[in-house]
Formats: sequence, structure tokens, C-alpha cells
Amino acid sequence: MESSHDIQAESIVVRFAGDSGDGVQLMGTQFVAATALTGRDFGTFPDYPAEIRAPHGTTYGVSAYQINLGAGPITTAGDAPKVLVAFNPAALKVNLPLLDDGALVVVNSESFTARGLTKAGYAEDPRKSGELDSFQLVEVDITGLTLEAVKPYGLSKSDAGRSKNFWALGLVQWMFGRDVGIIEDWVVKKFAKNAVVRDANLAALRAGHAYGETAELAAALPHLGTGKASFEPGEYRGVRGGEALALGLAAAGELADRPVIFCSYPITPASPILHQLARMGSLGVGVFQAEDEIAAACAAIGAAYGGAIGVTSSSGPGIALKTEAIGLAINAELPLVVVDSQRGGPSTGLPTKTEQSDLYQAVYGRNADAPLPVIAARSPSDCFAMAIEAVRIALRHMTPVFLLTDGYLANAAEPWLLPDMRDFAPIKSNAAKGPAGKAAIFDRDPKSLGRPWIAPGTPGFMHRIGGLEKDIRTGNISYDAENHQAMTHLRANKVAAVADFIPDQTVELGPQQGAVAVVGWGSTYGALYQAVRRILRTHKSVSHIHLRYLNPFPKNMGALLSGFDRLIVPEMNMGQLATLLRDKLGVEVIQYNKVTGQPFQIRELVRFIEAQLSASVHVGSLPRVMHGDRT
Amino acid sequence: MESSHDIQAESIVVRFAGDSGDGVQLMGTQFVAATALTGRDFGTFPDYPAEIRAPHGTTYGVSAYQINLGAGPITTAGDAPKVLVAFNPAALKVNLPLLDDGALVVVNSESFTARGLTKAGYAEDPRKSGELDSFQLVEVDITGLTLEAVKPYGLSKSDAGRSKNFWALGLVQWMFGRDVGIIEDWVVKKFAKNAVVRDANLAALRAGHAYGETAELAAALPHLGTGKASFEPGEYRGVRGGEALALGLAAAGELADRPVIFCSYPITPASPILHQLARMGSLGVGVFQAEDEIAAACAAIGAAYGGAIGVTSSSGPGIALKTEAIGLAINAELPLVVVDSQRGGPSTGLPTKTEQSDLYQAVYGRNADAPLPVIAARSPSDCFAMAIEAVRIALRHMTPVFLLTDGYLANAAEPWLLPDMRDFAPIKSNAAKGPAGKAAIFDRDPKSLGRPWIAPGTPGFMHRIGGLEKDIRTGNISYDAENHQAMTHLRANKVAAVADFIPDQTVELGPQQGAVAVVGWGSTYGALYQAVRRILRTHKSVSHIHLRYLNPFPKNMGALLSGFDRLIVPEMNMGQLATLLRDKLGVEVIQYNKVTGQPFQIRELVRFIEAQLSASVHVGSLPRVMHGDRT
Amino acid sequence: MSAQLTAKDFASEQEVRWCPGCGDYAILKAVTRVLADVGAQPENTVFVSGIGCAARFPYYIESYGFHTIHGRAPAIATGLRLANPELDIWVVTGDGDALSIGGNHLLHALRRNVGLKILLFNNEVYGLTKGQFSPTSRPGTRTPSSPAGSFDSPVSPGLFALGAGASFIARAIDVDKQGLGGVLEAVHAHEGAAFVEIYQNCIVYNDDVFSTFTAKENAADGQLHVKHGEPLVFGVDRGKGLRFDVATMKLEIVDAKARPAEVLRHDETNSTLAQLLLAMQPPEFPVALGVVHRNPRTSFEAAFYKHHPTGLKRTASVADAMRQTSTWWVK
Amino acid sequence: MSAQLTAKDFASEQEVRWCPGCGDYAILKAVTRVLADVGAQPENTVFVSGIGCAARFPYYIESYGFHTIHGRAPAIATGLRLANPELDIWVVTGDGDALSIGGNHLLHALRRNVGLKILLFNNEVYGLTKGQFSPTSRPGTRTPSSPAGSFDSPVSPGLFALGAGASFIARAIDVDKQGLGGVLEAVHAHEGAAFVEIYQNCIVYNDDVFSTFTAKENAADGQLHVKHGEPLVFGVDRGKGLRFDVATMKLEIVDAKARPAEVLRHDETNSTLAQLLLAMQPPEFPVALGVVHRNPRTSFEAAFYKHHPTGLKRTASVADAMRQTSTWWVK
Ligand SMILES: Cc1ncc(C[n+]2csc(CCOP(=O)(O)OP(=O)(O)O)c2C)c(N)n1
Ligand SMILES: Cc1ncc(C[n+]2csc(CCOP(=O)(O)OP(=O)(O)O)c2C)c(N)n1
Ligand code: SF4
Ligand code: SF4
Ligand SMILES: [Mg+2]
Ligand SMILES: [Mg+2]
Repeated sequence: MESSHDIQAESIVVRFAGDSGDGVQLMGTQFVAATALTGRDFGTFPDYPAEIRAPHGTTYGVSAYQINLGAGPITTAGDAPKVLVAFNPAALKVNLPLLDDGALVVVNSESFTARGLTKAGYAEDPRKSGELDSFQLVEVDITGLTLEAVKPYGLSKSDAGRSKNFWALGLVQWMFGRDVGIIEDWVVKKFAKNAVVRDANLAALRAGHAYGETAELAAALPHLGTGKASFEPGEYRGVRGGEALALGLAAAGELADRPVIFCSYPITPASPILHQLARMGSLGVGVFQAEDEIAAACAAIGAAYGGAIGVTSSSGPGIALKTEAIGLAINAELPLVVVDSQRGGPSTGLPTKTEQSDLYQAVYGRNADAPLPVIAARSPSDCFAMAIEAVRIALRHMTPVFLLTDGYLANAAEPWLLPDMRDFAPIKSNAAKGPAGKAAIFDRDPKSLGRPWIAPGTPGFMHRIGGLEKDIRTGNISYDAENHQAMTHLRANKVAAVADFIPDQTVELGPQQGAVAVVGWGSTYGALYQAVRRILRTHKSVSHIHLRYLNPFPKNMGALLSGFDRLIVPEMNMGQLATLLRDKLGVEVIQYNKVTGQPFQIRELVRFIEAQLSASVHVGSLPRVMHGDRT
Repeated sequence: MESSHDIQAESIVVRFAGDSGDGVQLMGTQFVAATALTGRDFGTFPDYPAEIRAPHGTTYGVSAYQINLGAGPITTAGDAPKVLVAFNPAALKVNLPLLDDGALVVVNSESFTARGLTKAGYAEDPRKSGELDSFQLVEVDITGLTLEAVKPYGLSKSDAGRSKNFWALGLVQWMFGRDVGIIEDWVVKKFAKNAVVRDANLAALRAGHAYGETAELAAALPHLGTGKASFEPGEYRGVRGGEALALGLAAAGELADRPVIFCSYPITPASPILHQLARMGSLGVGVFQAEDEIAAACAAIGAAYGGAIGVTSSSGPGIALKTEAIGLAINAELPLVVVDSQRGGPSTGLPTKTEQSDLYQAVYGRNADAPLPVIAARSPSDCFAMAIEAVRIALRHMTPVFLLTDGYLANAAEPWLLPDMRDFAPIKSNAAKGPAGKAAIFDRDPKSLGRPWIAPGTPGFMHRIGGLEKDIRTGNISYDAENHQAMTHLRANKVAAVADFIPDQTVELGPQQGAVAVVGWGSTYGALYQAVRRILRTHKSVSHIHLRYLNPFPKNMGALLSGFDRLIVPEMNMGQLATLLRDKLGVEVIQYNKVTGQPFQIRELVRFIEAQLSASVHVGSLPRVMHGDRT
Repeated sequence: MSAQLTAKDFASEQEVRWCPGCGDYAILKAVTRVLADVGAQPENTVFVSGIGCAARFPYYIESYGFHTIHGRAPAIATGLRLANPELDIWVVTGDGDALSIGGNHLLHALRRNVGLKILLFNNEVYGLTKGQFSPTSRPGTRTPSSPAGSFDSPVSPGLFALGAGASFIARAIDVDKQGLGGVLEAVHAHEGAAFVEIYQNCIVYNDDVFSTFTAKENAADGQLHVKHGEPLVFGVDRGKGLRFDVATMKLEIVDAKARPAEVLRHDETNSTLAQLLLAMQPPEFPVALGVVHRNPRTSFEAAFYKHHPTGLKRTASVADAMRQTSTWWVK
Repeated sequence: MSAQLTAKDFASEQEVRWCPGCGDYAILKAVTRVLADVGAQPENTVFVSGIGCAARFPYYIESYGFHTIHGRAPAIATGLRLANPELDIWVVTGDGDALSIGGNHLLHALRRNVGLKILLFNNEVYGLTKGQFSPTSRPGTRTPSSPAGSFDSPVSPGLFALGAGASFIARAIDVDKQGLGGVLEAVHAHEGAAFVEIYQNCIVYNDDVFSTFTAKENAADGQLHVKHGEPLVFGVDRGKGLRFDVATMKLEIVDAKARPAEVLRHDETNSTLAQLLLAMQPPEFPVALGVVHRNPRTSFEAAFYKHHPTGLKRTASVADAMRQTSTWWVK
């Protein structure tokens, strides 16, 4: 039987929120696992507090997990949640502003004590103050019912309470008309070592589900239903950017048949890559946790010098420290992959928030004329492909390569159609052409300008390299004026040569030429894609172009962009791609910049782009720079 | 009596060259001191070998000193020497290619032994091979005649030989029709502690001069004469960029009435500033030689936090290491001056060669959106004014400021009309406006957006600052989305506000609008000025615009540049100012880039600019990028 | 000097945000108490820190505070010291902040003997970044970046400081009010660099890692509280003592009651003894706590200001300085 | 292994560009000789250096060489070591390169015990940048950046290495063929990090700074050449010996002939003795030379490869790895 307020939609955004200790992250990932099996597309994003474990019940200790599920293509975690499960008042307070009008709000009534309300900073109980009037409020004593359910296992009150998240998960599963089978399987595997906890969680899970079943309550609880996604056939898994990037680096090692030596110093939000790779020894990956970022970059350079695939990874402040070492890799012409998981700045900034603001640093941020290739991943699963691409470029051209990702990609998850590794071409590196001897060291490939990669231990090729300018032929130190000019050109030409090997820039959505193109890069892909898709439904002419190669640009970029009257460049920074476009292509762009630490919302993009579409075509009359939706 | 081959000109370029040990640098500086007193304008540039003290007689051990003297304005050390004094074959070999046709070449014949020739890599004696035919060769046994002259003082042969440079100096003084009086005075002062050396040098000096007098030789030796400069009246001294910059920092301390704490780690070519300031304790300057560049930047930040004027100084590779710390100064809003003495790169590159290639690093080279003001000195004496300006901006806006100089400016010397310190306005810093309390800390000046500078030790104002994003009002840590957006704008607006306090951009030479403007920055000033001056003599329309403020640009820049059909941007890099002009002003420019480690030559600039003048006005048809004269 | 302040007066208005049960709370309490006891003035007290959980410390103290960047606090504090040698400057740092990324600056602050009061909160883990092993973690420590156990051999903060030439080295336990309090008072009194290693329990990522000697039941045999001039004894009713065997050049434990004469007396100025004490590890030996080494020498700032007798006040003018070379007049 | 090579075979074709009379020449000679003597193979030998006069070293050796950036050689060499633990990796560095900017990396290479042969050329000055004082310069050293004399208190390379937990610490004099040669052979044989301080004369900026013990006339009383298991004696006909006084916990010099029994014997495994020997300074004491400390333990690369038994060879496929989580099929 359908209750009046059921929610049926193409896709639904659900958000779980509670204390760091309430296990909402686990609840979220399990709900996603279950969702996947129902053939829905999804996008997720966890929202951690900055503190490790802030005092219980405080607003800054709230942890949340958002899932956008339904008919595809789903490319973001969604703008405004339609459903919120809040385990305590603080969780309600923090997340209420995000909700869609008329959203369903399930709260754990037990937690709405005077103490809980004050801790959350509520002067008045929001359930009575009327501020929830525009939502569907459902109060459930989740804690009480959980304790009830797990009583047989004789756990302490606090331990018993830990099963809350499973109880709630059971209920949500019911609302989506699903059973709890596959979650049960997971619980059994996960808690095999601790029977009591296992059984308590199973009991809570089933009780939550049964709670929905119980007739007299059903009325209060809506059914939630979404469209089904039409997936390309194949084997899928859910993946986060960090996992995909780590797997991609391991895959590159496999494709190049070289060990990967990953050198890093922990930092938010780059650490997940380190943690993943630390478990990939069997894939030929060695991990070195260095004493600092400088040592990490240097060790990766040393590893590359030794013939391994040297990779170093950090976030903005740590990348800044690697700057000098990266210059050495440029001069010594050694392959090096530098992964930059961007975060809010400047300085320590907002470690747990996302931003796209290291593009300047990647492209221009070194002493002297020191060009290098820069590429960026655009979605969690794309991190896999771009990691392989970064290694491919580094080995082909014998140069350091920047791979840009960010805090959003690192933690966001999406379904990933598992690739067939045989579809990836092996990664080749330059071998010595001539006979043994120093002469061979700088005998470059004429197309890529990459030099042979010859590691110590190779008989007959003993040679010296370093950070001083070198003779373009012999590789010996040279202070000669003309030679320095020639080497400077060579370094520039080498990076330019990358464009001869990468695919032409394509248009994601919309016409190949027209009034407006929305040009983006990196993690904003999903939001821009959806925004343009929505606008296209209204039969307006707009196109979405998304860059993965930022330096050099694909060869057809200039021609492609010249096909549009206006270029809108939305970025989660103050206009760094805009600078690149002006500098390298001399084009005029309309900037849309948002620097809040939050990903773009589809609706704010739609609003801005439509405003541009209806505005007169005369660019001069438009404000050149606009700023993000502040709400 | 005049000899046929006398050299009379507006100005003459003289070059002294020998082994590192031959004392040519001293010879050069003394010759300049003497020149100054004759009312000639001059520009000098020393050319050190990269090695500390390379083996005797080798080409890579050659040290040289070039002086351009005569009627002013002289703004460079000159293109092609008219006179060369070479103490050995290696010195001849290295410097011959630089000489002007028909130049006078004085060689120390004693050094042209078989051994000396091979060491220099001469298969054949150049005096016989005919390769000197197009020059006026004068052979003098400088060593022999010096030994002769100093015999009375019973010095060892090698010690006696050390007076060579004074003997040669005496001869050159004679050729210019001068006596050796003031050099004698200097020798007497300088070697007061060592009578024997003093007397030997005096004897050599006089002997060299007398050698010219001696009738029968005069014929072989030409007289050299130049025009007199018309100087603005006042007191003058010769000054190198390094000295002027150090004095400028001390002057800023005086003007702000604060101690200056200079924190640095030695590096070529920045060290001279450190060495100069180490002697300025009585001017309220404290020097801290840190363990590395990171510590140097951090200590300067700590000193600024403590209420002193914190300055840190390095060259490209060292500046790269300071990147993260500079970001902290931006976020904490502390004043900091970062002096970057640019050199050839990337990486260790060409430490002793000059380049303008750290502009990218200064403007764009940090993680996240981290804007800061960037200014550049354009001549040795201008380093004084710009050092004061850098401190003024840092204290007014409470921000780190980049001051760019380079290897050329650091070592080049020119006459300096000593300023009257009363002509400089005192440097003010922001004081707390409100009553004591944390609230006062971020109560900014509405125009400059600089916050009050309140150091620990001040009662009542205890507060915390740091590198995390802060609330725009309270200064407390804030992860709030809207606040981050607001702070990001504030940081951008603060740097933009600098433009409200700096002078409008002026045109150095030529019309205020016209066909072509040559736009430069930094140490190329002298060469661009002379090139444009020459072309103007031919009544062609060309103007010279030289920037000292690179970020932000002066407010009138856009309007000023729009008054010219074409903009030529010559730089000793691959086009970094060109990028800035495209990015910030959206203008199209014609690049002229030279990256040889050598300063521009006036003639190559004239050639390029004239080519542009005669080319069709349609920019499209012009190559957008041209490269430096390779010879 | 104004009225005597209390520990409360040194607590800032900021909400403390460490995990419930973190050892940092106890240290914060001890520090504020000592600041009050020694009559410190908030306006002349500065806390400088790097990045980490420990490095949050300055926010919670009512004084001047600078939460800088990772590993650089000693360098920033050195600059501050030169700008104002009158301040009481405390540097709060973690084992990662001080010994991983910050090792070089700590080395140089110690060998220069800069007047800084350096508190290293050693929890043998990177807390803030969620629990990776640190340079003080024991081999075999399982963390997200060492799932099979770490294999770096750790550095001893105390021995490192000694090798760097530190003039003051002390040790204490986070929850040991008395021991920590006494050490902090000695720190406050020391001129030059004072280095303290505080064993701090990270309840979330490295709980009880020090319990082998901090736990009540292990305290007697696990802790040796040193005091200058007094015998080096420990154990229940201080029945055990340290003896030095010249034949092996090693320490050994003897019955302090039976052979009191052979028991070493603590000499905080002797660096050989310091090395022996700092190297002791449980279970064979107790952990040496208190002021292990104190050998005062001229501080860096004192030497600096000997070169600047007027305290960076001007005694000459730039107008004159620019004329300290041959000049000439053009009429 | 191919035919025995000679010192000449290890000299590269590059022209040596140190100042005439620089101590580096003697060291270069000793190194090439030892490489030949120990039968090193050029293709399996790598010299990694930072920046400085000393750091020019790799250019002059016929082997693989990497002239990196200032202070980072130990970090770069660590990465190289992990990539190929079969190589002989020598790190050549100066007192500034190793102890000023590079202090942190040296600390961690030593405590991790990375298999690197680290030669620190200590000339107590920054040579390449024209003579500023360094962290090993004595107080009062007049240089361009310390015209009135430096006032930094210096660090002792040996004591620093000991504090960092080095498993091998030796000392030698640039021109002492025999002493340096012997040390270099021991270095070559050591697994893990071998640290050597070589007193190197900078004839241009710091001439004769070590002559108090290196000069012929001072050698006998100024130098103590240690040998494991042998008495610690020195002086003309080895008449003086070292004795340890437990009362003062200090070393003293005794008549070795009169009281032979009291003279200490060298034990290179004892770190307390190492500290005492490394701390000795003229004129009171001779300078300890030779292998002062050698206490082998597992090298970092050995521990690393214990975690990678197949030597970074793949034993699984990425195709399988990406499926190590719940997957689903869409038909
Ligand atoms: C340049 C830089 N690198 C890395 C980080 C990430 N980071 C912050 S704190 C920290 C280590 C903290 O460990 P510790 O110093 O022991 O302090 P604790 O949190 O354990 O108190 C790291 C790696 C950073 N903030 N900045
Ligand atoms: C990042 C960086 N900072 C500074 C320098 C300048 N520099 C080169 S070598 C050197 C110190 C050399 O001293 P040392 O290591 O003792 O070697 P030495 O020349 O005495 O053999 C310095 C400061 C540099 N090249 N790079
Ligand atoms: S993570 Fe550990 S050190 Fe950090 S606050 Fe929590 S308990 Fe304390
Ligand atoms: S400066 Fe000193 S160390 Fe450098 S090469 Fe010359 S003598 Fe040797
Ligand atoms: Mg820690
Ligand atoms: Mg040195």
C-alpha cells in the first residue's frame, strides 16, 4: 500500500549524518553496495569533520555521507538531499540547510535531550520551533529500539548502542523496498572474529527492517523509489578516486613491466593513495614513507634514476616543498610522476575541503623556465586511466609529469565498469639506440625528445647527470651561452611534443560549435555535465568541453574553441584555467569561480549558464568574472 | 703627439681579462674609481668563472671585468669592447669573440709560452696564426716589466708577479691621458698594514704609467679619449646592485624606525646582499645565516611576527624552497620581503649567469590562490629605491612582497647620485585602531586592507594566528564555505589595492602613443633604453616602457598600452611578462626572448625592433615569438 | 608585575578539540598551572607550534600564539627570539612535526642553543593524519601506511637532542602531574634551548603504547626519576640502583640497599651519564625521567646581541653609510 | 667478475676543477685507489652528491654519478637503494650540504640504516659559495657573512651521527693515505649506513684550520688511531693512554707505559665509548681517528625487501586486484 507522501523520482539524494562515532560512513558504504546490486547508478561523497574525534554531540564533530542514486547517468553526489537520517541534534542542525524542500527527515528522537540540544547549539527544540515545518519529519527512537533488539547479546549499553547504524540501515533498506540479505552477508564476513558483535549488528539490521514492515507504522514511513540506470553491460564495482588512482599506478607498473616505487609523506587528502598502495606489494609496488615531502620527491627521483617508476604524492603545501626537486628531474631528464591531491588553501588552509587551485603551481610554479606536462583526472574512476597516462608520458618523454586530482575525487565514489587490461597498450620506455657509451645517454627519440632511460648497473653506459646546465650533445656541464638557449628550447619543445601523442579534445555534450561552450577541467566534470545536460533538454545551444590535458593542450584546442561565440570557464578557484587559456590560446573567457571548499552544485551552474545564454552576445557588456552561489 | 691609431669616441668599452688570480677585478674597480673622477659616465659588469679558483691558465678559469665609459647616459657595460687587456692566452681566447672590429688588444707577451698556449687550447700561436689581423695588437712583457719595477722590494718571484695588475693599470691610465694619483692614494690606504706590498704595487703602477710616457714606445700605444657626461649636479658614488639593495633595506628600517632582521642562506648570486648587510649592524640591521632557505624564510616570518622588518633573500632554487612558508605569511597576514636574485635555470642551472626567469614563480608559484605583490629593480642604483618600496608595501598591506633582481644587477655597477634621505616619506605600519583585545587584530585599514601589526609583548592584545583559514571578522579558525569565499576575495582585493598606492606607469622614451612600444622589466632597462634611444635618432616612432610594478600592474597600464599598435616584449626568459600581459590585460604581444645567461646586447635589440618597425602593421602576419641573437 | 594569575587565567576562550581521553588534555592542564605558578605574563608568553594534534596547543592558551606550518616552528621561533629576546617562547611539537619533517630545524635550534622551551609530545604516531607510523614508532607498528608492520628503526628523541648538543634535556609523562610540573618549572628557568620529551598517549591511534612503564603497576620498576646529586635508584622502596661497569662500559642494576656505595649519583652536567640514562629502555632498564641533562652555555640570542650591543637600535645613519666609499661631486 | 681494475680505471675523462692545493684531490686519489683494491665494478658503483665543492666528486670518477641538489643526496640515494639494493652507493657531501641544509635527510638515512657509504668532507666552511661559515665552523670564524666572527656554536658530525643511531662512524684526514684508505675499505665492507667524517683542508677559505692535529709536528699527540680490541694509546712511541674515571664519568690521559692495565681497550660496538672518543678535542685530548663505532644491524633495504620477498616482482595481477571487492554484472 502506498502512503500519500511516498517519494518517487528519477533519482533521489540520501544523506546520513551523526557523530564521528556513529558509524555513518560504514552505513553509507553498505547502503551503496546494496544500491549497486539493484542496478541503480550512484554518486557518493563523504563529509568528514576536520577534527579526528571531536567531543560527542558537537556540530563540528558531525560526520555525514551523501548518496545520489537512481537512473543514470549520475555524475555527482547530488545537490540537495531528499532524505536525511540524523542521529542527533547536531547532525540535524548542520545538515538542515542542505536539504531540498519537503525532504524526508528521520531523526533519532532519543538524542533530543536538553543536553543534546544545547551541545548542538539549539536554544529551542527544532521539532517544536517550527523550523521543520517545510519537511516531512519522522521521529524514531533509533537508540531505544536498537538496545531493545540487541538485548539478548548482553552487551554494555554503549556497545549495544553501536549497532544503531545497522538498525537505521535496515529501515532505509525497507523504505527503498529492498531486503537486507547482502548486508547480512557482509556483516557475517566482516565480524567473523567477533560473534557477539556480529549477531548484535545482524539483529539490529533485521529489527530496523522489520520496524518498517510493521503495519501500524508503515503509514508514517514513505516508500522511496527511483528509476533504474541503463548501464553499459559489463562487470562493475564502486570505486573512490584514491583507490582508482592507486590501482592505476600499479597498472602502469604492470604495463611498463617495471616496479613502482611510491614515495610519500602523509597529508590530507592525499593519504588514501599511500594507504592503498601500501597493500599492493604483490602488484610490484614498493612504498616508502619518507621523512618529509622533499625527501619523498627526492627518493622518487632516486628510484627513477635506478630504473623503477618513481611516484611522489602530496597535497598543495607538500607539493610546494617538492618544487626544487621537480626542477632537478626536469634538468636531469628523469621520469617522475607527481600526484597533487588539491585542497583548500593558501597555506594549511582547509585541509579537508576540496579546491582546484594548484593549477598555477603545476604549470608555472618553478624557478626559471621549467616546463612540464600537466594532466588531470575528472572523476573517481578516471583516476585509474589518468594514472596510467601520467606514467606513460613520463617514460616516453623522460620528464616529471603532474597529475592533478582533489579532495572531492579522492573520497567520492561511483560505479566503475572494470576495464580489460588488454585494452591498454604496453608502456614503452626509451632504450639506448647506439652502442654502449656515454654518447648514448642523450641520444634522444626525435619525436618525443625523450632520452634513453639507462640505470646504474648497466655495463658500459657509465655517465654523470645533474642539475647544472648540460651540453646538448655530450651531456657534460656547459655554461655556453648558445647551448643554454638550445637546451631551453629543447625543454620547451619536449613538453610541446606531448601534444603529438595525446588525443584531440572532444566535446562531451552539445554541438561541436555554437553560442556557448562550458569549458572545465578536473573534478567539476560531473556537475558541469549535468548542468549542460539539463540546459540541453530545454533545446538551448550549449556544449560541454572538459580538459584532461592541461599542459600542453591538445592540438585542436584553439580551433575547437574558436567555434564558439562565448566560453564559460567554471572553476573551483579564482580563474587558473582561465589564465592558461588566455596565455596559451589568447582567447577571451567568462569566468565562473567558486572557492568555498564545496563542490559545484548543478543548479547554481544551470542558473549561471542560462543567464549567459539569455545575455546579449556582445561579450564586452558582460561582467568578465562572476562568483559562486554563496548559499 | 697623436698616433695614427688613437681611439676617440663618445664612449669606449674596455675589458680586462686574466686568471682568477691576476686581480683583474681589483684592476677594474680601481679604473672605474679613477674614471668617475674624470666626470665620465660608466657602466661595468664583472664576468667571474663558475669555479672558485680553476687551475692556472685554463679557459674556464678566466675572470674578466668590462667597463663602458664616456658621455652619458651610459646604462649598460657595453656590447663589444674596443680595448682588451689580456694577461694570458686563455684570457685572449675567451674574450676575442666579444671584441669590436679593429679593437685594441694588449697582451702580456711573457705568458705566450708553449705551455700557456696549450693550456688555453691554442694549437697555434694566435699572434702568428693571423686571427688577430683585424685587431690592433700591442704586445707588452707586463710580467717582466713588473718584476723589473718591484725588484728593489725583494719579493719572491710569485709575489712580485702579483703587482702585474697595477702595472697594467698604470699603462691604461696613461692611454686615457690620466695620472695615477688617486690610485696611489687608494693603494697607500689599502695596504697600510703591509709596507712591502704597498710599495711594490705603487712602483708597478708608476712603472706602467711611465712605460707609456717613454717616447720611443708611445707610437705603438694609442691614446684613448671619450666624451664627458653631463651629470645632474650632486654627490655621486659608484654602486653595485647588491650594495644598493642592502643599503635600501637598511634605509627602509630607518624610515620605518624598526630593526631589520635579514635571514638568508648563502647562494649565488644573492650572497652579496648577505655580505653587505652583515656589516650594517650600526644601521639597526641584524643578520641571521640560517641552516637552509626554509629556515631563513621562516625566521624572517618569525621576526616579522615579533615586530621587526623580516627579510629573506635567495636565488631561484632557494626561493622555490621558501614557497610553502611564503603561503603562511599570506594567510597569517604578516609583512615579509622576499628578495629573489634570479639566475640561469632550471634547477642548479647556471649559477653565475643572469636570467629573468623567476617571474612565473613570483606571481603564480604557490599552492592555492595565493596572490602577492611583485616588484622589480631595473638598475644597480634602482635596487635602493625598490628595496624601500618593497618594505613600504609589505608593511602597508601586511603581506609578503617579492622583490626581483638578478645576477646582472647584483654585480653590475654604475654612478649613483646619492639621494637625500629626507626625500623619502617615513614608512608607516598599521596600528591597532580599536581598544585592546582580539577584535583589533583583524580590524583592517579600509583602503590597503592591511591589518594592524601587533607583536607579542603588547599587553591586552593576546591572540592566535596561523596557516588555517580564518574567520574574516574574528580571526578564529573557520571551515565555513562562505567565509572561505570571502577570505579568498579579500586576499585578491588586498593585492589589487596595492595599485591604489603606486605611481602610474610612464613612458621612458618616445611618444605616449604610436606604432610600437618596447615593454620590458628588470635589468634589461639599460639595454632597451639605449636601443630605443638609437632608433629614435633615426626619427622612427618607437617608445620604451619599463615596468617596476609587475603585480599588480599600475592602474593605467591597460590604457597606456592600448595607445600602441604593437607591443614588443623583450625578456631574458621564454616570455613570462608576455604571459602576465596576456593574462591580466588580454593584450597581444610580440615576444623577443633570449635565454643565454648573457645580458641583452643593444645592437641585437636594435636589429629586432627595426625589423618590426619595417614589418607590416598587421600583427597576424608576424611571427609571435622570436629568439635572441645566438652570437 | 600585576596580580598573581591562576591556571584558569591561562585558558583561552577557544573550545578544546582533542579526542576525549587524549593525553594532550593533561599536558595542557599542567602547562597552564605552571605558567601561573611561575608568574608568567600572558602578553610576554608566546606559544609557537607546527602542525599536528599537539600543534593545536597554542589555541588553548591565553597568551600570544602562532600555529605555523609543519616542522618549521623552531625556525620561526628563532626569528621571533632574535626580534624580541625578552619573551618566554614555548614551542609545542609532535614526534612527526619535530623529528620527521622538522628534524633539521630542531637540530639547529638545539646546537645554536636558541632560548626556546621546546615541548615534544611523543605519541609515536602521526595523530592528526589518522595514525601512520612516525620516526619514533617501534618496528612492527601496524598503521594504514604500514599494514604489515613498520620496519623503520626509530630515533630516540633524547639521544638525538644530546647528539645535537642540547644544553637541557628532560623527560616526563603526560599524566604525571608532579613529574611533568617539576620539569616544566625547570624548563621555564633555563636560558637557552630546553628540550622536553613528553610521553603522550594517543588513545585513538596508539593507545597504551607506553603502559609498560606508565601504568601504575609498572611505575616503580619502570620509571627512574633522576635528581641532580642524588643516587640513581628506583623500584619498590627505591631498592634498585644503577652501577657503571668500566670493564663493559655499560650500566647494570644492583641492589641499592646492599651496595649503596656503587650506585651512581646523578650529575646532570655529565653528557656521558646523560647518554647512558637516555638510552635505557624497558624491560631491562627503567625509563629515565626528569631533568636528565642540564649544562648551561651562552644562548644564541645572547651571542647575537653581544654583536648588537645597542639591541638593534641605530647608531649610524644610512646617509653616512652610503658615503663610506669614494664619492665625487658634480657641480 | 672481469679483470682487476686499477685506480686509473676509476678516473673519469673529466678535467678536475678544484682549486690547486685543495684537500679534495687527495681524497679523490684515495677513493679511486680503494675502489680498485676492493675490486669494485664501475657499472655497479654510483656516486651521488649534493651541491658544493665536495659535491663535484662524482664527475671525476669513472662510474655512475648523480650531482643532485643541495642537501638532498641522502634522500635521492635512499630511493636509488630501494630500486636497486645490489649497487655500491657512495654519497659525497660537505659540512654545509650534509649538516646545514641536509641535516634532516642525513638523520633519517642514518637512523633507518640505509645502505649508503656517506663521505662528509668537513672543511668547516662553505667553499663553493666563497667562504661563509658553516655549522661546523668554530665560533669566532671571520667570513664574508660573519665579518666580526661567527657566534653559532658548532655541531659535531660524529656526535650527531651517534645521536641519530648510526651503525658505523669513522674519521680520517684527507692527506692521510693509510688512515683514509683503511677507513674506506671498512666503509666498503659495511652493510647499512656507513658515515665518515673526513677532515678536508680548504686552502682558499679555511686554510690549516685542522693543523693543530693534522700537521706533522702535532700528529703524535694530536691523533689517536683507534683499532677494535686494542688499547687506546697515542703520543710519541704510544706512551699515552686513555683511562675512564667512574667518579667523574670522564676520560683522562695516563702514562700508558706506567699503568697499562688502566688503559681502555677500543670496543667499536660500545656507543658510550664512541661518545667519549668522538667528543675528544685538542688540545686537551687527541682527535680519535679510524673506525670509532661499528655496530651492524639490519639495513633499511633488507627490511624493505623482507616485505617484498619477490624483490618487487609481481605475484598478482591488477585485473584481479581491482576485483578484490564486491562487484556486480550488468547484462
Ligand atoms: C607540509 C605538510 N606536510 C604534511 C602535512 C600533514 N600532517 C599534518 S600533522 C602531520 C603529522 C602529525 O604527527 P605529529 O607531529 O606526531 O603530531 P600528532 O598529531 O601526533 O600530535 C602531518 C603528516 C602538513 N600539514 N603539512
Ligand atoms: C637550494 C640551494 N641553496 C644554496 C645553494 C648554494 N650553495 C651551494 S654549495 C653551498 C654550501 C657548500 O658548502 P659545503 O657543503 O660545506 O661544501 P664545500 O663547498 O665546502 O665543499 C651552498 C650554500 C644551492 N646551490 N642550492
Ligand atoms: S588523534 Fe590521538 S593525539 Fe590526536 S587528538 Fe586524538 S587522541 Fe589526541
Ligand atoms: S674553495 Fe676550498 S674546498 Fe672548494 S675547491 Fe677551493 S680549496 Fe677546495
Ligand atoms: Mg605524534
Ligand atoms: Mg664545506
